Amino acid sequence: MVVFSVTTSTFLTVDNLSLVVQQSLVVATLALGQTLIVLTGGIDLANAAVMVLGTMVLARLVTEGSNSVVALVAGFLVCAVLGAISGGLVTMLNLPPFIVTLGMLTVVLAAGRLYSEGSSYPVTDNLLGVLGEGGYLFGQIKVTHGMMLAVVMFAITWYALTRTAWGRHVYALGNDPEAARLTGIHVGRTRFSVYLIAGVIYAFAAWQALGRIPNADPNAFQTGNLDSITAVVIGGTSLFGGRGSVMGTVVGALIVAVLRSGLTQAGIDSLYQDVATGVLVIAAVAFDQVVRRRSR
Amino acid sequence: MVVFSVTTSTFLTVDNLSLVVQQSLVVATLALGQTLIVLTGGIDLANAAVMVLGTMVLARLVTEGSNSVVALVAGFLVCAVLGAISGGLVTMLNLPPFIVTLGMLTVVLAAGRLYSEGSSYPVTDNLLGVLGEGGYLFGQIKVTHGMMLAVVMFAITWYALTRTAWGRHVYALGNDPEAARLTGIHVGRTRFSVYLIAGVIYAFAAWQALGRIPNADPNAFQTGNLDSITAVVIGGTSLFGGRGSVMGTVVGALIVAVLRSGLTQAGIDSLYQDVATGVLVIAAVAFDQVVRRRSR
Amino acid sequence: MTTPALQARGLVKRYGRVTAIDGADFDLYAGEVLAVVGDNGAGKSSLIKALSGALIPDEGTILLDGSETHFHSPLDARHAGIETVHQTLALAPAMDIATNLFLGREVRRTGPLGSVFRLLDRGAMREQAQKQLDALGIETVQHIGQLVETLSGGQRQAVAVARAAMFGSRMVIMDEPTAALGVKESRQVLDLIRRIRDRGLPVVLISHDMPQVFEIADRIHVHRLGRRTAVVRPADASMSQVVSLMTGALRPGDPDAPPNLVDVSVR
Amino acid sequence: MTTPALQARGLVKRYGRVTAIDGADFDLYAGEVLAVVGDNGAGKSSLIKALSGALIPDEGTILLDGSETHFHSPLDARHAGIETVHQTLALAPAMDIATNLFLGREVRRTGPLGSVFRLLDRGAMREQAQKQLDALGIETVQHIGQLVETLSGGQRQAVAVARAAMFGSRMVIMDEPTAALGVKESRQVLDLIRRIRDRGLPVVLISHDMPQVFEIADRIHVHRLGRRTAVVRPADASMSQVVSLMTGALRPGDPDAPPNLVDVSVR
Amino acid sequence: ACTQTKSGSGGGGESTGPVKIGLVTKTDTNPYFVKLRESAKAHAEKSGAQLIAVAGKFDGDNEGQVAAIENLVQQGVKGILITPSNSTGILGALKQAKEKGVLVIALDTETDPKDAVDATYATNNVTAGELEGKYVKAALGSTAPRLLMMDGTPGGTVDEQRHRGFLQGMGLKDGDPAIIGVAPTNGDQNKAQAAMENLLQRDATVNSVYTINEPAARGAVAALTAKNLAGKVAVGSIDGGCQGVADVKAGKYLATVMQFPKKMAEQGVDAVVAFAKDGKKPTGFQDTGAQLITDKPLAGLDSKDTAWGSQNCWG
Ligand SMILES: Nc1ncnc2c1ncn2[C@@H]1O[C@H](COP(=O)(O)OP(=O)(O)OP(=O)(O)O)[C@@H](O)[C@H]1O
Ligand SMILES: Nc1ncnc2c1ncn2[C@@H]1O[C@H](COP(=O)(O)OP(=O)(O)OP(=O)(O)O)[C@@H](O)[C@H]1O
Ligand SMILES: [Mg+2]
Ligand SMILES: [Mg+2]
Repeated sequence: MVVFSVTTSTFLTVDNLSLVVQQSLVVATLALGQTLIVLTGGIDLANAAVMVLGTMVLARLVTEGSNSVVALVAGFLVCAVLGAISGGLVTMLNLPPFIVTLGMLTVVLAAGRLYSEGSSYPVTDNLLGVLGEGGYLFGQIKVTHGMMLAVVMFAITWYALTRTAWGRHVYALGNDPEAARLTGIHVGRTRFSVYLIAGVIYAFAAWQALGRIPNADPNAFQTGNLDSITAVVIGGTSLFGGRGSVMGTVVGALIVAVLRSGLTQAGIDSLYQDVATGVLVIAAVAFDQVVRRRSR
Repeated sequence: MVVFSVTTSTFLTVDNLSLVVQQSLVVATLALGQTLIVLTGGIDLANAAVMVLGTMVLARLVTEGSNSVVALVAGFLVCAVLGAISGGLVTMLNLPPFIVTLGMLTVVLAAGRLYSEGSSYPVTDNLLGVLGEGGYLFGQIKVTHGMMLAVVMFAITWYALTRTAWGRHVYALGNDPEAARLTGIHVGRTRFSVYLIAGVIYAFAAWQALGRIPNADPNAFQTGNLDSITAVVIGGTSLFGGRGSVMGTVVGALIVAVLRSGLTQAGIDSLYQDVATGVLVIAAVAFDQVVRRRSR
Repeated sequence: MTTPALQARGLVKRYGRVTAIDGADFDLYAGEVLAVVGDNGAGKSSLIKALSGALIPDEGTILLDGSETHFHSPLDARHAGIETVHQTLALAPAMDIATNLFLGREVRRTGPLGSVFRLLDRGAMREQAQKQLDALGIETVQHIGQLVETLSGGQRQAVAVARAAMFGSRMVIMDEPTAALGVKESRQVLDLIRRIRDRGLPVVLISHDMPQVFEIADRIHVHRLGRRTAVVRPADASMSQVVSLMTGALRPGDPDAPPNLVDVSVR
Repeated sequence: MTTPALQARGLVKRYGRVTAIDGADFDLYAGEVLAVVGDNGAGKSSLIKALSGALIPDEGTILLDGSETHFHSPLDARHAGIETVHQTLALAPAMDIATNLFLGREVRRTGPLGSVFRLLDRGAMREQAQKQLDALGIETVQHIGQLVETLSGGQRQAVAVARAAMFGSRMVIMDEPTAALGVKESRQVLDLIRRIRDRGLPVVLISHDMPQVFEIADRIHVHRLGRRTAVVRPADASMSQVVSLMTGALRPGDPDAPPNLVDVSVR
Repeated sequence: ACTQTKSGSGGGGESTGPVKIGLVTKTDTNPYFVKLRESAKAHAEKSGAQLIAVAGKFDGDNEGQVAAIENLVQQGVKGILITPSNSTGILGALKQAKEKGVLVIALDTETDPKDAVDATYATNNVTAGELEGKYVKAALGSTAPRLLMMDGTPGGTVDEQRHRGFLQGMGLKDGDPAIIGVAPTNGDQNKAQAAMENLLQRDATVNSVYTINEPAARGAVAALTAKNLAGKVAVGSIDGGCQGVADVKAGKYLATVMQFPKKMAEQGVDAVVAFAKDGKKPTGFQDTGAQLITDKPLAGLDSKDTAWGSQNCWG
């Protein structure tokens, strides 16, 4: 960060920070759902595809004349049902989440493209675009409704994970599924609920995405799944489950966005940016590791 | 499989089976290296990128007039060094393999594009293309040198994993790293060796890739990492490490190739193919799960 | 004879070539401490896993207060009031002591905070956890917020025992609860078992510690090769007789065997 | 006095707020069985982890046959001939018994098959594994190819003990090796310890089983609150005295305390 | 055995059932290829042929395209229409297909060498880029350009050709100080918007923007709008999708260059059907044309207005 603020004088402006947050919102929201699933020891490769299908449903329904509230409800339903399908397959058939969500990824992606009939759907609806709107704080910092929503969502999820029994069960599940089963936790029900809730969160991500880009494109966010996993892992959540936090994910998502944005603004060519991003991501996690080891 | 052989009369011909094997060779070879890493509880997101850089090095050196043996040596060196870097970061700094190989993915991909200078490199060299060549067995079945090499590589890896001390240490490492450390296994050395060997295997994959498509393209195999992980997981290897086998990976790689090929030959459009592939992959693993549960 | 609180007949569990339970019977009467003894690998843990829903037997029936029951999961058994200390302890390593004690039975705040917002009462849980550990004489836990994975073997076991003691409402099953405990702590667990019995709950105690078994058990169930061979009263038998029964050196029908409380002639 | 085979002075290990080893000393002499006793959480396991390279102490020195040593990993200690049974057993769950016994010390075929092709002699390892288990009286293992995760608690512990017994070349450290073992199996382990001592190797035995300790130990190291409080001879002390020393009810200097073999006045 | 029968069946009309035509696009994802596929499908149906559409998984998936060709040949198609991911990537498979008597036609993108296929129906992408460049240059008039470039995928053939053509049209060279920023967008609106936002953050003196396609243009314009630069910057694009034409009509950007995928698809299908009937093979490069679409025509540049555009747009 220090480097960026030195090399580019604009980087530390509040204006710019607001921009970085806006750029990271969709991936951060995806990563929020991903965090839940990773905490249970799972992984979700389909999250971005589900979200994109969500945007398609929203946009197409509105384009075809539906009321935007109806469209919103439909979008949330679709995402929730897809989450429930993943959750059901993982829970009932006891399949590895990697396989289930990989299958879902392929299917949902194709479904989105079939549903789109080859075009993308621009939306001008007020409700669907509302998350991209917002006002200025202190006359300078642009705060969108999407940002506020994201803060609320992260806060609620943090609360649910750390302050309710459900959250403890999620962690226990990822920690040691057999121990969780033996202690009499509803293992299946809890795991299923996580996939379902993640589906709903992806619907919010879809809404956020339309706020940022009022155009539903079946080809958008193709790296959204990896990006969200990256944010989760950089945030210190273990892919083996049971260890990590939502706050880590926020930091992880911001780190990636700041890197990208900072490097572009520093005028570095995109390929060199990639090199730098790769190195900096590793460095960030290594630094974190060293700090944590020292603090023990 | 049964479905395919009924709907398309050509599908069960030996000629066609040979084709499917050829189509799966590169991903299978990538998956071989991936299996080693997954067995230690790691994951390699950079394998396809490393391989692609390998093809670039081979092709560009030959195009610029190097002797093809020299180019081959250079290609192997590059892949091995990249494997060693990943291994070193994972081992020495104790970083999560997901992050390390994600960083490597970004860096290596960019490096490949920079090195390519925006073009792709067709190769006509005999040695570099040799793995795509081959003869006919019984006058019908096309057997390429690449197939033979793959059989040998899988056999050697199988042998090393199941019949040598090193292999046992790899499994022990993935099973319970702390137990492995306490029993006095060279945890770091073994883990490092796995990444190094995987790097060398990716060099073979690069050679295979040039045998199949004599053209080094920095944009090729963008889904090679996920494809190889898919083959590994379908093959029954656990992403948590310590459980699985190389033979499973062979089966996993073939299943995916057979699906793709069978669906195309059945005249199904690719979007519907995606839907079918997704469903069939889940079904294949679910079926496997049920069979295994019954046999216990 | 009264109806047993918990009864099992002809339980069988096979794992491929291995038979863990080979037609085992089991009776537990109200208000008693039943010790289950047997060699390593005799199938004691497998038996109590079947009784606590952790394992679904291939054959056989389980009767709770005389009526047939099927436990499909540990949760079913827990709902029936059966609380178990598993040999593997069943603790979540990356969670702290209080969390583990209350896992699956978390205490919520009173009032709307608890009922509407589902807010946990972390303070209360922590406090009770500390009290429970103190009652077991585990005074060396330096910090109640320590993660279970950082506890010593004995401390960990104490957490598992404390949990079962806290929540058992119908019966408590303990699989080698004192194996990792120190002298003083083992004493406390024995006292605890007595207190549970005095509350009227029957206790099943698996143990390899013969003096302990003879001190506390009302009856001793001897397990061998996957099934019950004999049930004896500590007053009727000597430790060496029981050990001989466990190892097969002595058979229940033998002239110098202690009086057997169950009929094993069927098999 | 002769030089101790293994000696430690002023070891300290802190984990954040928790102090696991708090200035512990340790002496082990050639050819003796040294019992280490102490309450749960006293720091016994942490101490022997430091002595076996599993943990690097923050402070203090370790001396092997009088010369200072630094173990950077368990491997270093193993190379020095120190073999350890950890309380956590350190077994790979998804691997079979023979594999676990020989983990890190696999036997290769003789001839070029072994030296060039590095082929393991799986038959030989299996055979020896079976022999070792039989020697420990673990006869209930129904299938030598069983994965460790499917073994009973006692069977698992037997595997860990068998491994240490097989490979110890300088000294053997056992952290509660009989905790999960049956009566007969525990006997066998005590015999085994005697046999190891008779081979001239010193043995460190951590145990909560006082009769066992008094039966086999040449000296008893009493650990309390992270450090050594006393070392007594079984002949000089009663069990209850040792227990009192462990719990702090009795202090080494007290008039009714048994004679202490080490000077603790420094602290 | 099947190998022999198949190589014999190429030229003649002895086969039964409808003529099978394979279509291999770069991806399923790009609406452009979707349109291509749909047009081909519709036209094949009209001509009594069966079209099997397969695609690579991503732009650059040579392996996927090769496998697709092999599987289509195995299926017994008469001809294959392909939009090669890479102009040199799939030559081997094309050669094998030709050897087995299958007619091979490149659509949209040329192969290198060109005679690796029997014929090519494509937009000349350099020309298309040049048209965009010329228009932007003309729109700037005498003002010195301050150019931001929203590229496609690094290393892609089409992407590279359009980029080159644009600079030719502008009379600039890569590395010219007038180019104040370049970013890859993969033709993705989201990426384009983020890239433009970040570039503007650094330097807002821009007065002209190159975009690889219309989604990229939309992303760029959104970022410009947020900075109150919309309308002050000359933005050009390429594609001719209906949404793109509508954008031009709405004044979001000045002009777009239309391609004609429908034409390519239909001509390709016709060629295969003709080949199946009488064995006649088409040859050479057939330019399917590129048309500048704008409502602000500038002198010296042939252009059509958006009314014409919305009648001829492709999706
Ligand atoms: N999942 C399993 N797969 C295969 N065998 C198993 C499995 N679980 C238990 N066994 C076998 O069943 C037998 C009984 O095991 P169990 O754990 O019930 O013994 P136990 O009496 O509790 O022994 P211990 O006193 O050592 O705890 C053992 O031989 C064990 O190896
Ligand atoms: N990694 C760790 N982090 C924090 N505290 C630890 C850690 N390891 C051990 N401790 C603490 O250090 C103390 C000593 O633990 P240790 O395992 O050495 O005890 P012990 O004497 O072996 O006990 P037991 O008889 O129960 O096995 C305990 O209070 C324990 O909670
Ligand atoms: Mg047991
Ligand atoms: Mg201990």
